[in-house]
Amino acid sequence: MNADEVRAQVRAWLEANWNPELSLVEWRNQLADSGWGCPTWPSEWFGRGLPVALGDVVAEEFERIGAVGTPSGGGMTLAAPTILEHGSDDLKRRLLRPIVTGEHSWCQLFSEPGSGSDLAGLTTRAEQDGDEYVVNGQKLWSTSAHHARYGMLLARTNWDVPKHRGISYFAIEMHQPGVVVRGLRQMNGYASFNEVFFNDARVPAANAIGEVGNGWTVALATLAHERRSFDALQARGRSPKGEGRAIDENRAEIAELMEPYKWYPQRAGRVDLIIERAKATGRNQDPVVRQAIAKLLSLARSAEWTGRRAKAARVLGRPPGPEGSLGKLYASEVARAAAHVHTLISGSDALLAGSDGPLEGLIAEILLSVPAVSIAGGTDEIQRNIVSERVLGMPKDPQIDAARAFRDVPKNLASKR
Amino acid sequence: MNADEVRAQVRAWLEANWNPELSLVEWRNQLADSGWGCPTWPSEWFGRGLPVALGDVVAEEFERIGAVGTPSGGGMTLAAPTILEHGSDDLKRRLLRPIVTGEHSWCQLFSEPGSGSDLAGLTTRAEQDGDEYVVNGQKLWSTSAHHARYGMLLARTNWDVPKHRGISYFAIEMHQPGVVVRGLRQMNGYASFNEVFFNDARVPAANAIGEVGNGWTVALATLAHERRSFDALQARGRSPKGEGRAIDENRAEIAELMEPYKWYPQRAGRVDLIIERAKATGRNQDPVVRQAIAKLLSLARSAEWTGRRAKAARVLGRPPGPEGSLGKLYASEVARAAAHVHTLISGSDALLAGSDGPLEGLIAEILLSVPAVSIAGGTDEIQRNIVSERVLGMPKDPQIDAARAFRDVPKNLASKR
Amino acid sequence: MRFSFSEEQEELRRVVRRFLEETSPIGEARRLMETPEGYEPAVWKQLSQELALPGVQVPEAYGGQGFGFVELGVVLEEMGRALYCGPYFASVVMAANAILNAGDEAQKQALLPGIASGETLATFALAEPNGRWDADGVALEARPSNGAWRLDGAKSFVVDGGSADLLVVIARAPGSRGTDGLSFFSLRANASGVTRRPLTVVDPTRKLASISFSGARADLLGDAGAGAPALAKTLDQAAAALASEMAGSAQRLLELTVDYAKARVQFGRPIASFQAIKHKCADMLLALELARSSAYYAAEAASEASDELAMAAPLAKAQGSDAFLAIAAEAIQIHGGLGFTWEQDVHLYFKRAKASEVFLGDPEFHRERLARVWGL
Amino acid sequence: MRFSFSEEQEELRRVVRRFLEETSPIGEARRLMETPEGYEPAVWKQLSQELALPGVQVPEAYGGQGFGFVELGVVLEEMGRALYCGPYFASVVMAANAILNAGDEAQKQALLPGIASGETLATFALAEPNGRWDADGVALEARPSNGAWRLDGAKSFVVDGGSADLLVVIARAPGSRGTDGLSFFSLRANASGVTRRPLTVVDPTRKLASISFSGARADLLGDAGAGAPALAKTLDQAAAALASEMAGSAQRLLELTVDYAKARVQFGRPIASFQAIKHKCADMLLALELARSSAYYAAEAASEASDELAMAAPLAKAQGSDAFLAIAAEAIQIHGGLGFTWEQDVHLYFKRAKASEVFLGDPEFHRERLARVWGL
Repeated sequence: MNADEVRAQVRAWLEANWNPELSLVEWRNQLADSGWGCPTWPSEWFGRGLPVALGDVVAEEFERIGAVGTPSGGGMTLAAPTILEHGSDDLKRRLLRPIVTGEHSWCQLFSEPGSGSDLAGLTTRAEQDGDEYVVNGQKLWSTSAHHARYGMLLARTNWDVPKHRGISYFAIEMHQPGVVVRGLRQMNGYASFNEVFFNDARVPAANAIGEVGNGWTVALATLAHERRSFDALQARGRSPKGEGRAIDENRAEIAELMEPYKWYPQRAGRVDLIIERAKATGRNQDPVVRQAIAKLLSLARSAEWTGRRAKAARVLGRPPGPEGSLGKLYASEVARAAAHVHTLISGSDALLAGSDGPLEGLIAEILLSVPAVSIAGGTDEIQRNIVSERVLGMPKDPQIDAARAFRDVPKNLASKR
Repeated sequence: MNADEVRAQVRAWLEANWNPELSLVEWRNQLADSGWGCPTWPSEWFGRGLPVALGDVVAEEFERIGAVGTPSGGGMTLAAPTILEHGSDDLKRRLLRPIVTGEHSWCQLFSEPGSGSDLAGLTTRAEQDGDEYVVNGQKLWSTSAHHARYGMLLARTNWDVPKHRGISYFAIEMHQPGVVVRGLRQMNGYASFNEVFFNDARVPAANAIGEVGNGWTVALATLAHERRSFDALQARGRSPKGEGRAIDENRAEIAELMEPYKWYPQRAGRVDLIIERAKATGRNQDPVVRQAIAKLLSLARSAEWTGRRAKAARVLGRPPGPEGSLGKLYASEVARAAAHVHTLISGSDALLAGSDGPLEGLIAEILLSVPAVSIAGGTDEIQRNIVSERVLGMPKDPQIDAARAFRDVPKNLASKR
Repeated sequence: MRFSFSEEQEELRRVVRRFLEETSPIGEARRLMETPEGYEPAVWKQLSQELALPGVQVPEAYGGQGFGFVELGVVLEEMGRALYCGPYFASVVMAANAILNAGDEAQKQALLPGIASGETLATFALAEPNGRWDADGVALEARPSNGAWRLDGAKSFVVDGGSADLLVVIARAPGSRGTDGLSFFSLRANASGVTRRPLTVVDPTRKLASISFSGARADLLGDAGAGAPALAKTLDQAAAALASEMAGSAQRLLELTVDYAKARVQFGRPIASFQAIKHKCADMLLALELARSSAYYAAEAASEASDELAMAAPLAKAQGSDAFLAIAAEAIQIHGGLGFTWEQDVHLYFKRAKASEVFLGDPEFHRERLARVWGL
Repeated sequence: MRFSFSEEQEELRRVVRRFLEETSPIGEARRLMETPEGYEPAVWKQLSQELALPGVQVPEAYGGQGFGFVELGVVLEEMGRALYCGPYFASVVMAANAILNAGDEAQKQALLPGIASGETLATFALAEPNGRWDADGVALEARPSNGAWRLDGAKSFVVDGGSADLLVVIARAPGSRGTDGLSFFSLRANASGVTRRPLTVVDPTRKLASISFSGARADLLGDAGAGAPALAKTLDQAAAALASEMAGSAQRLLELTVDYAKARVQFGRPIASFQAIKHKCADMLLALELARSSAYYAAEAASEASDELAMAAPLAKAQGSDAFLAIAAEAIQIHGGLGFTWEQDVHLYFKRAKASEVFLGDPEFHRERLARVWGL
């Protein structure tokens, strides 16, 4: 089937079925039944088995007509693809439809206070008890745990094998007495993340995604999807214009989803504001400031161009050059430099926040948010390891824990059991 | 005996004996016999067993009267103290007097092409043959090998023990067919160092300083003296004013000794020239240049003050704070920053060298010499390891070679045997 | 310059550190930063009456201890270390020195004992909404009116301006410019014509206020129009004092970070054993020791009232705030995700570092002052 | 902008790389840098006749290949990689473009074919002993004298000025200032009234000369007094080309360094396994890729003769030379003591980096130009 045929079909279907007055769930059930909601999924599971390229064609038609699509967020971008790849048919039957309809939102339960850079060193434990597992431990940095119905849980089920081999991956019900979710406040005042505490929480053995003990492989699949999904999230964080119940409900859904990301642009340093700020304050007259701005913008532009080179190579189907792996490190460099220049421009006003601060406190929010860029999603140090090993082919540090039974590997006091 | 008594005695002796018309060797033999040349050495070995403080008193009197003292250079500062601490009486008898008289100059034969930061990884071998050892291998960075009569040689005598335990320390005759010395040119055009090649060179077993196999301990003693001796070298690199054979010969001796150090001030970045250069070129009018200069001089001043704090603590007999270990890293930072500012000031003239270049090529010499600061005498990376481990008490990297027989430790291809 | 502390000074350090560890643990800073006044009167009273810290550097003739800026620096270094929240910097560092530099004998007699005893909370209002910290930035106008003076205009970025009883301000004669026509004045904070407004700040452990004056009645300090030298001197003394405070905070941050790195295990080893972390910490130490050295040098220069102060103070301020901020940023980085959370203490120091970067003038401003001192 | 090279461009790169690896290994640079002319005529001839590289970007109408600046950038990137020593930059990048920008049709017809064929070695003399690279720096005076012009004054920092046959120079009308009164001229290097002196340089792989003119007879290129735009354009094109050359050198340096670190064993492991070395190399790669991206962008902008060039060229020059120098310094550092020796090749690149930092104007100069482009 080619692009035009697909376009014609979906257009016809949408013209026949799209009805903004339906409830969001009613409409999405139609998407699930028709397979037009997630056309790249297999046809036996709410999809139509289309290649990604044709999936984009379908998305274009939804956009053109202004029809609501499937939900954004971790359910669709992380959980569903992971379940489709590694989950049992039973799990697919039980879990996929409510993801497509948006009735169930999901959260990721990977990181822990004691295992950040070393994710595979996690110590949350799941012990078998009949046909259930009993979960104890603590997770961290879970963005949407506070409104999630299910969690993608990594827990250790075997302590007598090396760390990567004793981990299992479960789909766990969040609404149960053994699970407590607490918002975690950041230094910039926002609370975009949650801590999740497991106290004898229970999950059916049947909810293991992939084999018990093989959770690390499944987790890598989720992480691969996560790397791809952030742009997507931004892109899909828009609801169609227009009126109607489905659209209103979709707006509310998206608003709730995007809430934690409000400060992300500030975290990146808001280079876009630099020139206007310099002119507005008159600091553009100072040669020292001019140099700093020229340096910052040169960095930001070149970093952007480096990204464009990577994209262009992908489009041409060429082997990805080094450019790809560097984006995250450039983002840190740009954000840090931008915070410095914003301070240079603001002078004493950099002391002020809230309504007293420059741009109604936006500058202050930048200054207190940039430290997150070089940490979140993999610290700069880990990124440099990755770049030097994968791009430059330099050898790893001696690994002292990879081969030992996890039980015998030194751990953080906090996470000792 | 107190300072005044010492002062009176040495003064009387000098007034009675100092005679500029003697040959340098004649005079220094008197120093050796009297013990006034190295008053802090034991009285049975050309000294008078005085404490260091009183030794300074003696030096003051030599300076006051303008009498020539013992030679500068590695013989007195490194070889002699090492021999006194670890050498046999036979070695002391044979080797010390010609060091005191200056008839024998010495060089250090520690570093190798294959073992720089990892000095203990040296692969020059010494194999016993009757009452001699046969030496094969190559040494590097030996400053005065081209005019030295003896070398302080570190060689491996046992390959079946861990690296630190198989090393021996020899006093080797440089004037023999098996030893070839070749000057080594640097990127700044100077040739201050030598390569030394050993091709079945021979050294008597009796010339081992300390026990065979215990050379690393002896080497550490030499290195400790080296750390102390550089200021001393600078200080003693002056001959007394006045006329006379001994003084003239001393001047020639010092000139030869100091020759390789000509470019060291440029290596350090010549911060002293910055302000006058900025004014002479008019670049001091540029706010960007003013900022760069203020930053550089602030760094240089504070680094100097940090050194003064360390000295002050020593003088007060207080435990040395962290300040002491940092000087070398500051020197690198200052030199790098100075090279940048010199370039900023010189503009296009930074393209020019020799008589066409600014300050008759001095600026070019700075630009091409500063890269040495962060390498020579221990790279910045090694220094940071030392600071973090010794000052901040952070743990070492996993040591993979320390416990294995050196034979089985991976080595540089060049140095494989 | 001595480049070392006397035994008495080390003892003072021990006493102040112990006192602050007992009375002002970091939890106190967390509590007080949420309050409008931002300090604990009971602790202030104890610190004043038992340790007599507000008078440490005020001459005995004016009810102080008569120590020098080195002792003041020691106190501030410890306050920076503890992130102590209180009106010390405003009242003792800024106001007391402004009065000592600008006031005549009678005025010092009248105003300083209260500050030295800690009963009077004073502050010095220098900067204005234009955010400058030099003579050119002063726009507040002072007009003589039968025997006293009337102030019209606005000050801003006034440290603890909200809780102060006594205000020292610098203003200029109408129509004057630059360093001409500058005079110091003092008035009660609650005088009529004075309106104070607390400012929302990046660093809630140091309160700032804006103060507007509409015909407020004030007393002239010293001679009219002769205020410029006292302004420069007071700014240098405050900058030197801030340098000591920043060095204390930075030192504490490095300790917290190294301890964390030693305790934190990843990949089966303490992260303190990874070269990347080790070298970062070594660089933090390098920056810290430079900051300490320049702060100590500036304190000695201030104590000896030597000309060196005009060089040492801007040097110490610019380098000290750069070092403090760099150290704070690395401290967060090494603490990882936890370092970005509200629960961890690191961000409290980071905010202080960010604020100290521009408080009393940013590094560029002070480096330009340095360039002038060095005859560039 | 395409942000990628076409297959033909990649093929050109392969051809040039192979040619330079065969004809100009680094040993050649070592040999030629000791010679006064600094290049190997045989290789130049081959490069001209077999590969036709001098004409790569000269329009076919003037005897060239008619490719664009992207192809020129590819050639220069490879020449930078090999540290090729030859008059390419002088003749093809600087002189040919100066003539294309300033000359009229007849002059292009007359002068370009020789350059494109490699038979004429030309150069463009812009800077003077004052070391500036902008209109204000031009002091050389040109006076009309029956039909031709006479030049009086001096140029300096002229690339391959010693070996060039044809000189393109920019001069000004007596009494004119700034961008007024600037004109381009051409004359034979051996014309009477022209004195050339080779300069002793930091980077002996790129020869520079000073040239003095005393009443030397020259031909006007294009219109008298209208030279300013062509000057700016020629400088931008040269800066863009230099950016490509620097990127090629920096790339090679990173390769040399990573290979060395993998082979060099200390403490029983390759130093490439130490995090300090790994992170340095990662940072070198980060800097390199920025330099490549901006160089490529500038080359595309030059090819499309788009207004973007006025932004892209100074950006690429300033960032590229900063990156090149930083990478060269780290390359020496990672090579350790050996990196400081004459035998190691790293210092040859370091010297090229140091020279490229200020050649065509230092980073501060180009960033200030950028600030103006961005309307600051």
